[in-house]
Amino acid sequence: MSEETKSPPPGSAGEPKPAGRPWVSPLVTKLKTRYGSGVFEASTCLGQNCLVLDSSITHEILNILSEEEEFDYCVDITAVHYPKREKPFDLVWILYSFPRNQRLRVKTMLAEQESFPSSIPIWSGTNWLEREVYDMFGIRFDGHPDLRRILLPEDWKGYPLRKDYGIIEQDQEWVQANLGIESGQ
Amino acid sequence: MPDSTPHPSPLELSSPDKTFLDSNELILNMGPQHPATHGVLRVILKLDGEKVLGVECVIGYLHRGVEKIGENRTYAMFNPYVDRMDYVAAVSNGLGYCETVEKLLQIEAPPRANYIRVILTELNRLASHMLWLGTHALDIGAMTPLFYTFRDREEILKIFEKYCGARLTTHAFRIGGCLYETYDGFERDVKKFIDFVPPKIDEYEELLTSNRIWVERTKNVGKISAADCKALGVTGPVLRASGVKWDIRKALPYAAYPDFDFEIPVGANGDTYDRYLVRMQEMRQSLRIIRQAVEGLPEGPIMAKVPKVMKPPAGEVYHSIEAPKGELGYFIVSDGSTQPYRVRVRPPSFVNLQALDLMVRGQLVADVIAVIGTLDIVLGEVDR
Amino acid sequence: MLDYVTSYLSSNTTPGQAGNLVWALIYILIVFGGVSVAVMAMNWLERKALAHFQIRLGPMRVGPHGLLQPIADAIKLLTKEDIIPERADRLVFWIAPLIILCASFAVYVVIPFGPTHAITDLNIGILFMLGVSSLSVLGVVMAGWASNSHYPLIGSLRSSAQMISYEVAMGLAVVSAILMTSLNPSGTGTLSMIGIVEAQQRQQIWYLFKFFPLGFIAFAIFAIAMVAETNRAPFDLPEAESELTAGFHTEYSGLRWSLFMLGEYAAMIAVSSIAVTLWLGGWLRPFPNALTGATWDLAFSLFPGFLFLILAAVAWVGVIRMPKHPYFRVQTLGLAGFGVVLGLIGLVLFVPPVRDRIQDIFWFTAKVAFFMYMYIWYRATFPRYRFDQLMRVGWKVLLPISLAVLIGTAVAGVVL
Amino acid sequence: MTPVATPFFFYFLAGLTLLSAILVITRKNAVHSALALILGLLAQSGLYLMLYAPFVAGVQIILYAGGIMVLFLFVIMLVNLERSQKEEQFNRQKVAGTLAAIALGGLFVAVFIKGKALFPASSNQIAEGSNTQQVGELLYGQYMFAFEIASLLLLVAIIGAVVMAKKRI
Repeated sequence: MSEETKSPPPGSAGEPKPAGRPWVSPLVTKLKTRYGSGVFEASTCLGQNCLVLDSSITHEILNILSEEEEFDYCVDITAVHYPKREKPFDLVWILYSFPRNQRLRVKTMLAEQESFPSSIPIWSGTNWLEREVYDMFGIRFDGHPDLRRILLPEDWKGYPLRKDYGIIEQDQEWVQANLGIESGQ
Repeated sequence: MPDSTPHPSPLELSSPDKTFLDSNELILNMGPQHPATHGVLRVILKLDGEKVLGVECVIGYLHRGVEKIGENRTYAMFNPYVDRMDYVAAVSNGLGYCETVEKLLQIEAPPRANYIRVILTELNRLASHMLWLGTHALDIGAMTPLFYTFRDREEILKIFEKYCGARLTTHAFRIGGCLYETYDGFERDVKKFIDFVPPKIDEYEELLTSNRIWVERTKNVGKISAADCKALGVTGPVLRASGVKWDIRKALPYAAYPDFDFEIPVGANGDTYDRYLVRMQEMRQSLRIIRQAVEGLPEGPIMAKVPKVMKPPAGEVYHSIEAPKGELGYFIVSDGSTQPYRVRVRPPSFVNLQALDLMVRGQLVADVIAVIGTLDIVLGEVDR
Repeated sequence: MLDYVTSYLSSNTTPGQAGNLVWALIYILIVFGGVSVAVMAMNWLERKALAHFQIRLGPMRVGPHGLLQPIADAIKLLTKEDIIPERADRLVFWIAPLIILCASFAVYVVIPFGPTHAITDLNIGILFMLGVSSLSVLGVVMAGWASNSHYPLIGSLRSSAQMISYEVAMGLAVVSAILMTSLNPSGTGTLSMIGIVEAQQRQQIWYLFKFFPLGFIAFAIFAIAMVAETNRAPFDLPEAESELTAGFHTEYSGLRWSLFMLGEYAAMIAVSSIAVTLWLGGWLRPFPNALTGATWDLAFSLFPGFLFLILAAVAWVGVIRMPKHPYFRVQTLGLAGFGVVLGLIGLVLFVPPVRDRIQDIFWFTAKVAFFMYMYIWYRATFPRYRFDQLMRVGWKVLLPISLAVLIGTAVAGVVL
Repeated sequence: MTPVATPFFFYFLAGLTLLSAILVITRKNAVHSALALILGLLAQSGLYLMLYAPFVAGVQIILYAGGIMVLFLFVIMLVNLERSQKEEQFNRQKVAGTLAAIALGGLFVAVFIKGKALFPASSNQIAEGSNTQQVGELLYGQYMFAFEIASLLLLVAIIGAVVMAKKRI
């Protein structure tokens, strides 16, 4: 617990602070002894466990979670954009363990243009989920075999789920060129 | 770890003419307008004769930016939007969203509201499965079950219409409970329906379950192992047909499900036929749940105390329910304002569709159709 | 000239054999007109019967109970824009539907609707029918190739493989029936369509029941193979709509498309006629051996008239049940008129000379209609086979059984 | 039945056969060639009919036009036509071709000059009705051995095709 108080997660300005309690479990203790200050936070909020990790060790920890701690099902990968923060992206994994019947949320923070190792080797189902994160936020995943846009057209410009992308904004050039709508709206 | 090797993109889309009729390889573009892709799914098949070497799904034709809309609406205003994702199981979508926001607000719906929610959600599961059965059978070439299932689904839609005025995108629930009290004769209608449906399900099974052609078309088609299901994140009846006895209604219960006694049907082989049987069994189990719920429907309020202006405390929450297609999850981040900071929907169809490539490799073109049908995808949910 | 025309009336054979061109032409017009009408009726019946299988009503708007729907559809198809894909092979694209149409209509030349009611009788009649109907596969292949599109190409590859495969089992089943015609003192069989029915008449048995169950198995094989030959459910893979949108005729529209449909339905009627001729005694009335004698002959010859009267009664019940509202007046009048026409036909059928001439045609048509109904029934009930399963059924199930039946028939013919 | 307009039908069918034969070798598109070949085969079967050989005519239609040519088309559609058109063909044997054509032409001229004397006179006298039986009796009686040898040859061809096509039996 001492590390947590010593080194708060960098650049937490603008981020909503969850009102959670610290999460105490053998898993957390194990991770903390192994990685020390890389584990920024382990909390339980509204009955849900959450780990906040340093981006450099997250991939390794995901590997451990999958192989040693039986988190054999990656429910979802998503991201949250906090434009005012120094590291503006939260990358979130929601994991589930069939043997333990337990959910776990893993978060890490990424800077603009920072890429992250793909988790396809760990859970092959993360392929499309990572593509969607790339599509919507522009976060790149290293080692992804097929990192293309998935929901939006391939030559679309901009990443719609970033906070600086307005609700009625769209790639007007694309709309004009491909849909033949003059106004681009 | 089970088979978790990354599978590369099956097709080199950049040079489609390179492979055309070359060494018997053929690229077949199926969709986005195609009778059997259940909407606007585009599947690019790489074929060797009739054998499938790989498929690539092109999705997004129905993308409406639901998650972006969610960030620009208040919590209550966003509620009707979620119905438009999986439009054949709109009630389940609404339930998932309402429960997630309730969790964030730390309120709980009263018991009567929970019972009504269970009844309507299970009715919706029946409706969704009926629609699946009809279209799946039509894809495999049996026309008639489609009309039978639509006839019986109509009865469910009538109950919805009487309850909330809408048939498809119902917006049946509100954050904190239900807006509408049950109408006069609701219990009678539901009871009549659950007495009326079992013989109809027998009728479908009579047409299909032991039909030789049906069995030959579905047995050992689109097989997927339990390990592959878990690695790919496939949930719902597809996972259960592979032998994993996992249902969120039992594993992480929500609403009033702990009160009811029901079983999780599981399959053994993980093939299309097992998925068919699992869904047929699920329909019967749903009827069982509805019967218990409607017989034990408690009296009391149907709405919890919810502030007029909803400002959940800052925080984040992930909550998921067992939608007819699988795990439907909502991840909502609140910054303490009236609008969600981020809404993420974890759509079961989107993740399940990913398994298509694995399931149809080495099979025939006709099996692709069968497998798309058996995955039970709704493109509104895949594309959001 | 008049003598030439009337001379045929006293002859006792088909116009083709009598060499009477005028009557042959008249017969050709009657048969082809009749087949076209039958196709339209079949179109209406299929939609109506299929609808009732599926708790729907089917066409109800055009004419009473949608009776005029096929005509409305025909007009619509004829006036539609004729589209030829840009990169299609125009000549082949143009010829393909004609080939299918010609192939499926040409077989009617030898179909015997009665002992003398056929355009002609060839001594290789059944061979001619199988040969010409096998030509329609050419049309399918050409249509698929000429469209220059993937779905039609795959559809036509499938259908050519399917039709060639099922022709084998079909041919063997036919041979086993032909073997039965040689069971006479002289020991010579016949390939002539009329000759086959006459052989059944002489032997006083439909070949369906000959050497039971051998004849029945051969018939069953033929009945399965003919569904596959005509690309109908559950063997409708070439046009499996859920996989290949419409198979080989995906790119066709309007008139050309309707030619495909016309050819398909005409082929269905044609193969059913083969089955009726070979196994169900052609124009012979039911129970030719058990219920003999002049009384029974008279009773059966009154049957067609009564059937039409019953149909007229059904139409009149419909008239009574029509809502009494000015909006329905035209429909009610139409249905009443239809009933009157049916009733008049029924009455005409009681007149002795007509009665004697028409009853062969009636029994033949009734048996064919049974097959047509079966086609619709299959379509409502069965899912579609997959391609490899279809091939397996054709080569590994039907072919060995039909070979065994052929050998069994030969042995039975020698021993019994 | 008395034949009607025999010369007309003969010249019509013969002309059709020749025309389609020419089309077969002149068309660039292999599918068009195949279609012309089918037309030629059909015209030939018409000629057989005129020779009172309806069984042969029927078999010609079933086997050649309906069966074999469909397989031809099948194969033509599957192979890569664009490429095969560009590739060098090995039929540039002008000398051999000319010699063969001259020999065949000489044969035809000889037949034309000698006329009917070359052929047995009996072939015209088979009655229409018994034609099929006669073919059967000849095939399974006098020419039994040749018939069986031919079917053995076909069996060899089938096995060879299977061995060549299948990588693993």
